[in-house]
Amino acid sequence: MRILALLRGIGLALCLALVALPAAAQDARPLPDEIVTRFLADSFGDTEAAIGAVAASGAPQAADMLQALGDRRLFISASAKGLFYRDGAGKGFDARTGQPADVPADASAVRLNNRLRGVVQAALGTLTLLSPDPVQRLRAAESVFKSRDPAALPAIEQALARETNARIRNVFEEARAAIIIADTKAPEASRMAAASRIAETGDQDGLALLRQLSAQATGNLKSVIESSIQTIERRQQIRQAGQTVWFGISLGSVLLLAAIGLAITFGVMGVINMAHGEMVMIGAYVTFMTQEVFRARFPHLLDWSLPIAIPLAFIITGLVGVLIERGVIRFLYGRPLETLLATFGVSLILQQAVRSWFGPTNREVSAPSYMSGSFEFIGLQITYGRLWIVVFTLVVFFALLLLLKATPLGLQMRAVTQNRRMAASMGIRTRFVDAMTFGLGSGIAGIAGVALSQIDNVSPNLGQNYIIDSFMVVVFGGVGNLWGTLISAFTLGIANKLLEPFAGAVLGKIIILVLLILFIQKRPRGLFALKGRAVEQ
Amino acid sequence: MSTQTPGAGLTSAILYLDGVSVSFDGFKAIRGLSLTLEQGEMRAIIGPNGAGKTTMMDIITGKTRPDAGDVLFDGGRIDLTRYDEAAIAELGIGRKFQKPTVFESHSVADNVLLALKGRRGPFSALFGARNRVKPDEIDAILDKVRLLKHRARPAGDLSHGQKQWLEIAMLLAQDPKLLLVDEPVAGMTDAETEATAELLKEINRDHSVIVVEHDMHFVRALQCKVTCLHEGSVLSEGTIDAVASDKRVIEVYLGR
Amino acid sequence: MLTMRFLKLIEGRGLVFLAVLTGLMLLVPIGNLAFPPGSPFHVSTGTVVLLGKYLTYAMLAVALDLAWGYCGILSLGHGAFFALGGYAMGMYLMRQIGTRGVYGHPVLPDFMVFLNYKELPMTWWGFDFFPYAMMMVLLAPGLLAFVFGWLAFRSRVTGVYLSIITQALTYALFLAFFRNDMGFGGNNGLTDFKDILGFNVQAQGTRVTLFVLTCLALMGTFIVARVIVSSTYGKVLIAIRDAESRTRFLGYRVEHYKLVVFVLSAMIAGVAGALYVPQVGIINPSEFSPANSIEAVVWVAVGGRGTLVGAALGAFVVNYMKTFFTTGWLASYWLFALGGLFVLVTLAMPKGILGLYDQLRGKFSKPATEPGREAA
Amino acid sequence: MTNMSFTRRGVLGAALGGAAVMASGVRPVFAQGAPIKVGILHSLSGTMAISETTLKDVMLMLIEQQNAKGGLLGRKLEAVVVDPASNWPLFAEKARELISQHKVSATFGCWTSVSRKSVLPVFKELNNILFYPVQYEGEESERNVFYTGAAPNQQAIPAVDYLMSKDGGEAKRWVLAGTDYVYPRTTNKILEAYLLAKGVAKEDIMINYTPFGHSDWQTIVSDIKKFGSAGKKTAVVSTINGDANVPFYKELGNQGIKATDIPVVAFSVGEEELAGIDTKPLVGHLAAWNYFQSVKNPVNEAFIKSWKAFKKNDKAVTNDPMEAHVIGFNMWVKAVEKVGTVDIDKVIDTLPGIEAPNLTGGVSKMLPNHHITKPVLIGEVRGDGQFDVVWQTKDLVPGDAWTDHLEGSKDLEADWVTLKCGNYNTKLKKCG
Repeated sequence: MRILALLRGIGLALCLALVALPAAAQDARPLPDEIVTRFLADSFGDTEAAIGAVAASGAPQAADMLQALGDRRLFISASAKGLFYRDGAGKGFDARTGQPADVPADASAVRLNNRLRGVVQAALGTLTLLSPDPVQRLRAAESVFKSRDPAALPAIEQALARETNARIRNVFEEARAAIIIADTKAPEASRMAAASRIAETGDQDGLALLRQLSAQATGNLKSVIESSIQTIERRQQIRQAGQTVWFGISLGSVLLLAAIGLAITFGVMGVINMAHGEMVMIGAYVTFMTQEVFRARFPHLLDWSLPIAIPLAFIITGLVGVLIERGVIRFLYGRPLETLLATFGVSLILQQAVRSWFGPTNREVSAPSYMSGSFEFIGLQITYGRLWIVVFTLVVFFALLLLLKATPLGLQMRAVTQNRRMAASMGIRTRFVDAMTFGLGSGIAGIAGVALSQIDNVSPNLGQNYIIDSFMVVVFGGVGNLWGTLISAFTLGIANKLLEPFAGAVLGKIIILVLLILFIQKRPRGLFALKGRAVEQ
Repeated sequence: MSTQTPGAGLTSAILYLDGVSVSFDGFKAIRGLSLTLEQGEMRAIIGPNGAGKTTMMDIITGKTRPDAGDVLFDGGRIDLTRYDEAAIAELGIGRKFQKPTVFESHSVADNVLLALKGRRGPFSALFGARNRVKPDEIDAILDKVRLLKHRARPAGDLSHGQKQWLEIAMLLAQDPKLLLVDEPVAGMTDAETEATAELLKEINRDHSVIVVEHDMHFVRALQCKVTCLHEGSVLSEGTIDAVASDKRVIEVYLGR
Repeated sequence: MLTMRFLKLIEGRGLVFLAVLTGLMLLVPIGNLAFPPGSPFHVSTGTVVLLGKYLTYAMLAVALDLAWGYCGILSLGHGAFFALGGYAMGMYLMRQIGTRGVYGHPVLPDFMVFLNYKELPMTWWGFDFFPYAMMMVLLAPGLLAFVFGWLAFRSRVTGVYLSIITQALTYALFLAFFRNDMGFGGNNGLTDFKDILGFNVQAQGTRVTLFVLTCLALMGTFIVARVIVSSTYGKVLIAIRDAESRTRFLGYRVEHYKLVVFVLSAMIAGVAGALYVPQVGIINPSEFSPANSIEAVVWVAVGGRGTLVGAALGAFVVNYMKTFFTTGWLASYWLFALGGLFVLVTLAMPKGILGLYDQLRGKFSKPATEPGREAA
Repeated sequence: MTNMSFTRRGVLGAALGGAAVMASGVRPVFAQGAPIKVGILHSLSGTMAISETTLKDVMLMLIEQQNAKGGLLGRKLEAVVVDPASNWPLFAEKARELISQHKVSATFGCWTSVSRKSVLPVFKELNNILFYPVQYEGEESERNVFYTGAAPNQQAIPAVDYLMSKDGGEAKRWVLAGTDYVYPRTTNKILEAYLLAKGVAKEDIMINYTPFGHSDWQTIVSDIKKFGSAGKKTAVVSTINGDANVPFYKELGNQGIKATDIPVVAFSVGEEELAGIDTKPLVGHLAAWNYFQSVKNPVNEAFIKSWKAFKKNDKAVTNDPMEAHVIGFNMWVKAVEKVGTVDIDKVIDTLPGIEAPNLTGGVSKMLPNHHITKPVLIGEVRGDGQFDVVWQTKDLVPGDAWTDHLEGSKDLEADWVTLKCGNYNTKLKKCG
């Protein structure tokens, strides 16, 4: 409740500010000292009060300050008895005056806890509703929606009047509705209207708000709220179904990504490549190293580290693959079960090598801006990271398909795997093709590592988590059949996700495995098996 | 005869194929093949590669299920399409493969031992009579195929021709009603070929035999009825001379 | 006469093996009990336990060799049968704790008490009764192997596919046993055993007895395996391994032959597991982990597949390496050593240690009758 | 060979330790007498290496520093390192080897409960000392084991109290998410009982278990989101273990669950784990420990300094289990010095009551139940992978072996001084 009180203060201050907007701009009177002293006290209680005061001060730098505070960019300096902040670019300012200044050496960031973060956001919300930056306006609107402070109503109205961006408008309207419906003093009619407005576009948050209110509400209002709750819930259910499918698809794409490489080394060449997981792992470490370089050399280009890591990972793991093929596997063709043992040995060696080189602990691979966060698509929560992975996987898949079908190398690969002797007699350098094929498979595994570094540990154990699943995908899809791999990956992914809500994560997986075993009984050669005399012997 | 509805008694043939067809992924390997083999008859099957010779063997021995047609055995009493390899072997059809497949790591004698007629169940193999067969039984058979002196050698060490013979020996040990022999003389010297022909004729005294072979001299030496297959069905049938002089045969197979 | 046939059946190498085992069986207990610590002849209890553990692994290896080396069934799930046998024994041992658990609950094992189970799950009934437990040691793995094998062999799942679904099998069990809701103690598994048939498992005497029993079990396993592989049945197994469809055309029901050997092998693995648990004092789901099963396969490969003696030898060698390499400065290299060994064996000596030995010997004597040759 | 490598390191490390003697690089002179061996039983390979390797290193550092100070009882300390390779039976085997073969005077090791359970019989049989440095589910007190990590009442319950407080955001609705093994199971049982006792409705508690190394969190995270939108302030208590955390937090970040909406408090996520994650999206999420690297006091700063020097890595982080080893080691040293021998029984009997400074400025004490007193700290994740301490207990909390919140254990108590019993039943007035 204290929050509301102070927000009301802000609201008034803001209205004044708006009236005298041009005036306020030049006016640069320093913040009252007691604000600074309160911050210097560095106790959550004082900080809270101070935040309120800053917001209410109507000083032009208030918004920047609070923004800075939220991002741990607001500093107190005991020596200078002063308050400073940096802007996004790292430029220092004296918070009291808002003039540029150097941040003293002993300055330490003002500590927050979650409750204070809430307060800051609420305050910022009302302050930045009119910000020129649409992203900020959106965030502002959302935080107003959360705080539902009646005093912010005029600001919202005004903002709405100017707003052109439909998406933001919508949020503004929701926020407005939220304020009205939450305001017990507002006329019932308008509150009911607000309720149905929320029902129109509301999502989880809207639901939360309505549920909360339906408790206190009475009479018609209550019934309207109840019905709006149902409308939203119905919508949510449909979305839930869609959501599950999406999760399935994205899980499927991860499985596929992990399995494609194996579909080459195992599916096409018949090498039971137990070191496949480690190829993925190496790919992830390549990503890590690339990012390290970028962090050190050109941090401003960090977002580019992933795109650049992709070819690197492909080349490096590809080379490792070629080495393994030349050094071990080429001696074992026609003895698949031996390749299993040898590659298992290789996988142990690679794991331990990475462990002693990079250390056993996880390595940080940060998400580039375009892969973090999420967006709403026809009501589905879709995270950019996952979306990119799905897209990326499909690109890799079809690129590979093209390579196998359309390029001479691909042609030779298929020739060699189908009839080695014939191919050789036609002058194909089979040994070279073998090496290339295995290298290709490994390289693709490496690429998978780049993507998986975004959602999983980058640790020496990374590969272990995927190897078995990958084999299941390939076998289920039918060895030597890329399309089969694609379909089986998505089938397993979606099936897994459909089971998870009922059976739970573990049991779900177990059920899938058992079904898989039974399926192999029905079709010993997977979904898409070749028929005829050729494959029977 | 292709219009007859088959069944017990309608045919006295040991083997009776009628209107048999099978296709792999769209490719028709056998189309409407009909063939009859009388009790105690020997038949040579010739034909170019891909004529469906081996596929026909696969169908008879239950390795491949036909899409259509009847495959009857032993005077039409048994519908072979309803049994699997093991069962068909027990019914009395023995097969020698194109590429000789013997149990390389077993001794020659053991190869024959495994083929010997008798109960095939795992438990009879563990405790039963199989463990006490009289060696002379085996030796007799090995003697027939001139492998007696090699009885202790691992089959893997035998020459190509000897392997062929070992396979025939295994057929003899099985003592089936019908023998399917796929290219028995491939990679044999002329002398060996002659001997094989004699051996087969001897076998034919108390077994029905189908021989698939390219070597026309050998076929001639067998002095039996010949069937020429082409694209999965019978192109021509009759004495070796009749078939050899058949124009269609000449153009698709023997060549000019 | 009979002895003659026996000797012939075991053949030279087997006799050496049995002799060595007998030696161990006699000397180790004496060294441990008769000689005081400090005496040069003393065998520490630690060593007894360690050897006992190796022997159970050797048993698992022999079982696996029976299926893989002689019938070509490469099971990547034998760890599962081993673990099932182990759990059966572990459950018996848990029930023996009785009221001596930390909570002093008369019936429930500790982990059930703090996951507040109200009464004993049905799966646990009867395990306080030793014969029943022993029966389960055989039945649990046996039945699983039977059902699985019956499905797989009937539908002719072979080679790689079979290996992979056996792996799926053990992986599924691995996940399942981790779940605490399964009522098998979840990740912590079964541990803190008190006594077996009234003897304290910690007691020196008990340990030695268990060791001797393990020796006997391994010998028994070996002899049975020899009898099997040198019977006609064994010959058929090898025939199946070398040319499966040819064997079919001879009229053998390959699936039955495979099923019998698979189930038998699974049961032996179960017994090995049952002997393993009281000696190491814990059984936990990690025994189901696919890596463990693969490792067991590697033991066989190292020793020489298709030579029962070799399998046992391999189990010994690899596990001794493990013990040796995981101490002191070597610790950070042992995975390199293990991995390197796998690669080396598959590349340099595809027939394992014994195979290598034979090749050297083979130059002089004719190898036809040697089992090493049979395994080719 | 072993000794070789370590004494060589010894010189170096001790020098870094900054002891006066070493500054000149002169070896300290040890009185006659064989070195005292200390066992280190942590996985250096396999899945647990991720957490345990650093504990091995910290032990090596402590031993070097002790040697630099002239060793113990004038004898040199010698570390015996073994690698149980995350393989539980191997833990038992290695423990046996350490005790009966290397004759160690004490062993520092284990991380997972199962590894501890697997070595327990060995330590009892051969009567030796194990220092166990990791927070665990409690429900155990053995004569041969000293638990320097947190018992549930030293981590879980204070954390929940904090989230219920005003500063914690007055959470009313709870998600208890954990990896499916004993520690989370027990902890969540305790918490559930505790929450219900605090008047939280049953339908306001959601419990969820996932397998080890669970990597696909989409469904669960979105379920949490849904559960959190029932109009009541919701908090997540995470007992998710090691590897699974990274994907979990990455998913939280991606699905935009902000600490201000649904705070997550974790019991198994420390500086080590955060090192593997980009923490910017996670700012404000919480962890409950008895130590954070960011704690400001001279003792801690000195420790961090020497640790970074020892690892020759300026980014090296410290964490709670490391502190536990520091405390445990110092307690052991004090106890040995007090009785003037490494005789196992004497040391075991002396340890209770021994005090040693912890790194958060207090002095921890070994209790008769073989657990120690510790402060409880709540830290908030910072953008740089460190924690801000936002709350901490006034004074040290004594570790409680047998929680009062579970049926089976509420009547039990452990006391190795007077009762000489690890599970004394106060109702039946008898041991076990």
